[in-house]
Amino acid sequence: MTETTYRDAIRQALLDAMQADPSVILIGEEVGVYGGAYGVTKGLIDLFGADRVIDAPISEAAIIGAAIGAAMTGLRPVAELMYVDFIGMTMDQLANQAAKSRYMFGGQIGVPMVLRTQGGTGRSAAAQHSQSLEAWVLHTPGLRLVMPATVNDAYHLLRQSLTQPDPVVFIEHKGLYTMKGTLDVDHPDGAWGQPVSRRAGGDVVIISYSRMLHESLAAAELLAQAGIEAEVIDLRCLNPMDDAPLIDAVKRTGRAMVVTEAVVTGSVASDVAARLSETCFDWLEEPILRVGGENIPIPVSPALERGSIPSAALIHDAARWLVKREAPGWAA
Amino acid sequence: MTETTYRDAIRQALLDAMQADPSVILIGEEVGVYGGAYGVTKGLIDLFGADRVIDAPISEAAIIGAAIGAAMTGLRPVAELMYVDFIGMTMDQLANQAAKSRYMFGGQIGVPMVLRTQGGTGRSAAAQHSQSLEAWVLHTPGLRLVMPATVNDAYHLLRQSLTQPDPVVFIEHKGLYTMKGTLDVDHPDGAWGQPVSRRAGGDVVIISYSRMLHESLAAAELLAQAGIEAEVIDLRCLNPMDDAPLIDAVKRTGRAMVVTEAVVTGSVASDVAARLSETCFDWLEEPILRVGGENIPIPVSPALERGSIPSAALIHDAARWLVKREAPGWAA
Amino acid sequence: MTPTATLNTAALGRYATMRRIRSFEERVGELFLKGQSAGSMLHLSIGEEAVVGMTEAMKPGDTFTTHHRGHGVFIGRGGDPARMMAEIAGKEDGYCRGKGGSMHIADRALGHLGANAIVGGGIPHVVGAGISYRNASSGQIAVAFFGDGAMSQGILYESMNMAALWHLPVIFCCINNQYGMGTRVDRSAGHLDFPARAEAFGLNAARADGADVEEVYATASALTHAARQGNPGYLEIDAFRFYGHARMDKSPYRTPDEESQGRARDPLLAARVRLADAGVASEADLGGIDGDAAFEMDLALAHAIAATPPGLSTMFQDVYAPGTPAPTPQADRLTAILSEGARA
Amino acid sequence: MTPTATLNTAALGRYATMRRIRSFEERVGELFLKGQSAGSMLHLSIGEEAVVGMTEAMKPGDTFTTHHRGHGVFIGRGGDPARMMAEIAGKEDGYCRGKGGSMHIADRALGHLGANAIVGGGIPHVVGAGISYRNASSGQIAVAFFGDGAMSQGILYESMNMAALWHLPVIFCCINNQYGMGTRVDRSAGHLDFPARAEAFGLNAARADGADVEEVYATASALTHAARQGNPGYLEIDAFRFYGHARMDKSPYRTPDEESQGRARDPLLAARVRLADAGVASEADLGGIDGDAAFEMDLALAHAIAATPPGLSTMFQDVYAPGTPAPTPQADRLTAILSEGARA
Ligand SMILES: Cc1ncc(C[n+]2csc(CCOP(=O)(O)OP(=O)(O)O)c2C)c(N)n1
Ligand SMILES: Cc1ncc(C[n+]2csc(CCOP(=O)(O)OP(=O)(O)O)c2C)c(N)n1
Ligand SMILES: [Mg+2]
Ligand SMILES: [Mg+2]
Repeated sequence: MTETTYRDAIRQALLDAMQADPSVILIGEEVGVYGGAYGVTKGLIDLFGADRVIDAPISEAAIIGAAIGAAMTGLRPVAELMYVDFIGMTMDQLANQAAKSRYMFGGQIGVPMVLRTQGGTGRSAAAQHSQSLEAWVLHTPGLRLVMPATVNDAYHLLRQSLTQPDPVVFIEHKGLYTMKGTLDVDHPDGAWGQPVSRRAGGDVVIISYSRMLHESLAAAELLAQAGIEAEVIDLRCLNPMDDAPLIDAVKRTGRAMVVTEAVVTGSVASDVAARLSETCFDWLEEPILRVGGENIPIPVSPALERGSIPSAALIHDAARWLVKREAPGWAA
Repeated sequence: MTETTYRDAIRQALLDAMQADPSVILIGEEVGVYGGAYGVTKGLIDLFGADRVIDAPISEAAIIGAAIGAAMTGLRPVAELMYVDFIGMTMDQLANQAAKSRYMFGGQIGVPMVLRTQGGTGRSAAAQHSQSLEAWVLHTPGLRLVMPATVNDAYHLLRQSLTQPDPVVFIEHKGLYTMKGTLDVDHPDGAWGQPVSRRAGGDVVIISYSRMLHESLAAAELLAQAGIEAEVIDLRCLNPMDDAPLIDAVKRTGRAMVVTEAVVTGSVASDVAARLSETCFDWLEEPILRVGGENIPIPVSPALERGSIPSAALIHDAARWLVKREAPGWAA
Repeated sequence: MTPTATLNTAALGRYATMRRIRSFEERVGELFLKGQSAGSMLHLSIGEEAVVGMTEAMKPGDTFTTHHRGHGVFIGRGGDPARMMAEIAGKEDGYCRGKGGSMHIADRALGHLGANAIVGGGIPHVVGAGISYRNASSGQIAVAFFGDGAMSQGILYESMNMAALWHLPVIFCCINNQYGMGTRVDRSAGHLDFPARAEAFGLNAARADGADVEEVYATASALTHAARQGNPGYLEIDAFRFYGHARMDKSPYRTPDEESQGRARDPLLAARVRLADAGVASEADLGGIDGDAAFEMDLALAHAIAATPPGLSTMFQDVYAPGTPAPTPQADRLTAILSEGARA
Repeated sequence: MTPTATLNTAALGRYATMRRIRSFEERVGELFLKGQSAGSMLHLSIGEEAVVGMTEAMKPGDTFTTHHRGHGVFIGRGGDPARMMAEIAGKEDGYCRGKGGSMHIADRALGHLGANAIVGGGIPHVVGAGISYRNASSGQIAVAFFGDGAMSQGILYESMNMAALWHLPVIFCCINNQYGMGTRVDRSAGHLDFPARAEAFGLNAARADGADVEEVYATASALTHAARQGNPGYLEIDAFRFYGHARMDKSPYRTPDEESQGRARDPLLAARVRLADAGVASEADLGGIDGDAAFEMDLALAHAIAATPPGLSTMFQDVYAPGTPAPTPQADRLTAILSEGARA
């Protein structure tokens, strides 16, 4: 049990994995000498050398393609995409190659690689450096999608990703790197592939992931002050998604909302809300609500950026409305 | 009023638009001399010359990028992507550049281009030539998404797309090119941006688009034989989506399903089902059902390919179950 | 033009392999005409058989990726025509269980990391394989086979730069058949000296006559030798696409003259004549080789037609590795929503 | 080294523009230190001011795109420092209403088609602009400005090939400041002769000394002249990034020696000395120019700090053109679901 940060937990996971498994290599822009744009890989090149910590040219498509080829031939590459916003240049390699190779080739050739990247708002980095694009990955069979929200998950989910026989897209949140928390290398927060309940409560279920988990937990505290007990569930592993625990929770409370930082249209929240609306229909007291990012690109102005994504206050207001039918002040 | 095919209606729209507006140009692989991989642009290079019908090298990313630059400087390019499966190479230009330029630049610079492409199954073209990837576009603010299902829409929606100040992704279906139908150049099937009801019925609403509209209509006929009247709605313009008519219809019937050919997880169907479950909750008799493609890459075997997407029979069975609570034979 | 002196029984073997490739491709055409192929996206490599000069310069353990026109390359690396043809027919005992088809044949055992239907899609994979071999000092090389059309895909240059920068044991092999679908290479490239592009990225670059398999072999041997020392290379095989792009294409964009001149550059004919002239093989020997190839490929065709298609449930296999639950079939999902047992 | 004979008042003007660029960038640094910038992704072009040699070779009506380090280029093309600084501060009267920031400044009126935060992202746009100008025989050219890091982006080569193939009035201008973040160019390129790459794709290619704005101007003038005739070109400006990649970066990966040697290659200092030696301007003249620049940029900084931020509702504007309904704010969407009036 050690107190550490989300950033250092990820670094520790990489370090431990590289020590435990010589086939693990890192490849990406600035992962070596620079130590990573967000400092996640600092010092690893000194420990493992330039053959295992590979500073790549600014060639996102070929970086992912090279990781695929390395994975096909016995290595376990961790390819780093500096920002998830750059995934657009790699979607062919990711969705047509990494995701489909095992299937197209009849099971002969697997691609055991991890694509590490980070997304989300919080740095006034504007429209091309602040997105949340996990929905594109969710829609791609053959890919696994993992998004850690806690320090312990940052470590364990990455270690577990590095044991998978199939490609894992591991998306960190730039706003969580400095978050402190407890790392227990012997005890993961939950089983691989499963959501975890982060807070108990019988009045409403708030389902979220990544940084929005923390806004949801903050909202739950506000709700508690109003006498409303919210269960808060962290999805963690989004594709494939084990929705059984979600279904149980929603059937218990009859009220639920799904919170994402991404543009809400076509988001993970839409998909989860649709499934739960199908499977829990007879148990629902209220519609399953989606709370997400506005349907806009991210503006650079700090105030506008903040205003474009859900806050604890908004989540609280919506949940309270759902449970108590009390309209918030902003309701038109 | 002329009888023609979906393919020729699109060709006619391009021809008429190029005649009416000298700023319209075509750029893409094999659009000129070859006449298009599916023959859509046959003969246009002879009519308009190689400066307006531009055969491009196999450089998808730069083709879209060039179209963006042309659109920024006074032309109205129609960029053709031979298969929507290749969009992965262009998602940066499409989602980070075309979609966001107007916004990032404070409204100064628009990108009035149309990306024409085609998708879907039906030709045993395997996993990299048979996909339905519209969900990626739906999730991208700044892009318009149009998917015609009828001959008349193929013409009118393309003509209307070529009057838009913003980028339009226009996705045809390879399985519809030879479909015959009536083209009325004076009367569109409906208003730009709005869904159209293709069949009236009070028992259940089937919402679909592109080729699945026809499977849905066929299913509606089967249902009619069983005394079930289904309304069938064609989305046509998916982003931005005007969901008011959908909401009205669902409130009327209390039963609805959304049908897509795409992988159902993270699909357009998930998003539409989520919105309608939110807005129509108090009116719903049954859960809003998603019927879509299996969560797999598309296999080359014709039998497996067919089996991986919804059929009229499946849509019928699901709708009947929804309305009459009669479980079909395949129900486990 | 290779001096006949250097011709030997290995050259005879290369002729035999080229003949097997052509016979195979001819049977693929028949499979289609019989309506037995999975789809019509079948790209024949007839006219490009001199690629055998490259495949023979490779060693056991070397790996490769190919483009959509990769049947010949794989036969050159030892692919089993029967399993290939079965895959093209979409059958269960094809190389990919009938899921991949002509454009996605692969064979991990023989080092075939996969044919690709995305132009340029398989090219960066050899960079990663090169990293594996470099780090393991295994002496293996990885070869990317692609067409002239891929010269317009940016990922090729990203990959070339990485190979040169990291001194990887990699070869980029461009089979230039002068066309990408209906576009002749001079309508897709602003400057036709492709080896100059590769040199500018730091590779050893060479072009060889696709009508002369021995020249291809000699050039490829030098490049592969250097690649094993960490000096990556680019080889362009200057060939001609004898027939249409795919089965439906009649090449209306080419003149009869151009076609007859192109087909006159036939690597089989050239090799045959020269082997005979050099006295390496008699007409009878060569006829025997041709007959054996025809017989072998007739069997492959018959096998593919007789083979059984995959069962519907295989659709859900191989999305993820064994151990990961297969995707839930839609029928089961709907049942879990609507069956009486699932309702309150 | 430009012969002092050719120096003239135009050269003095170029010095003045370079000085204004440096003064502007220094104020951007202040804006950040004052906590008044929108974020910390601020990339200063100090050391790269000789790009003015390229911007001055362009004409009114010519258009361009830039990378994330594009302040200097835009000032070279007439950008208004006050509106630029306001944009960097995320204010409503900035060039992009406070939505774009430092990495997304654009000005349609001055031909700035947009700065881009995607390395290489703006490069293909000049190909399309080139098609517009070619088809209209307008005599305009379009110039893509980018850094050495973009030499690793495949889309650059796809764009070069198109420009050469279609004879477009386009220039690709690489500002080689020797680094992409912490990676010196010799660690990102397998072969450092970048002009050779451009030549292999059929472009006129040249490299100019980034410490000599007059050499850059002369080289750029020749290339732009050819480009207007439909012969596209590549110009590399050999410069040095004086400071860190962005405001947070202290460049620990560079030695003090390397930095001092690099900073010694100062285009302003060189121009200043030579203008004085050539008698084109006195110390007093030059001092006046420096003072005017400092004064102008102080005002720009003050303006940006005083300017008002955009109102929250502007967030929903400019997603689509006026006429298309703005996206529904989430608050309204939730209200439409939950308000009593919306319930049965
Ligand atoms: C990325 C991508 N773009 C376009 C296509 C469509 N397409 C298939 S083959 C082909 C021509 C390829 O030419 P070349 O690379 O020379 O290979 P060849 O067919 O001549 O063997 C094209 C454009 C594709 N499959 N993938
Ligand atoms: C596609 C993409 N990859 C990576 C980055 C992160 N990044 C921003 S600037 C930069 C270095 C760019 O170097 P160069 O092109 O030489 O421009 P310079 O910063 O030196 O002016 C990198 C890697 C990015 N913004 N876009
Ligand atoms: Mg070819
Ligand atoms: Mg640089």
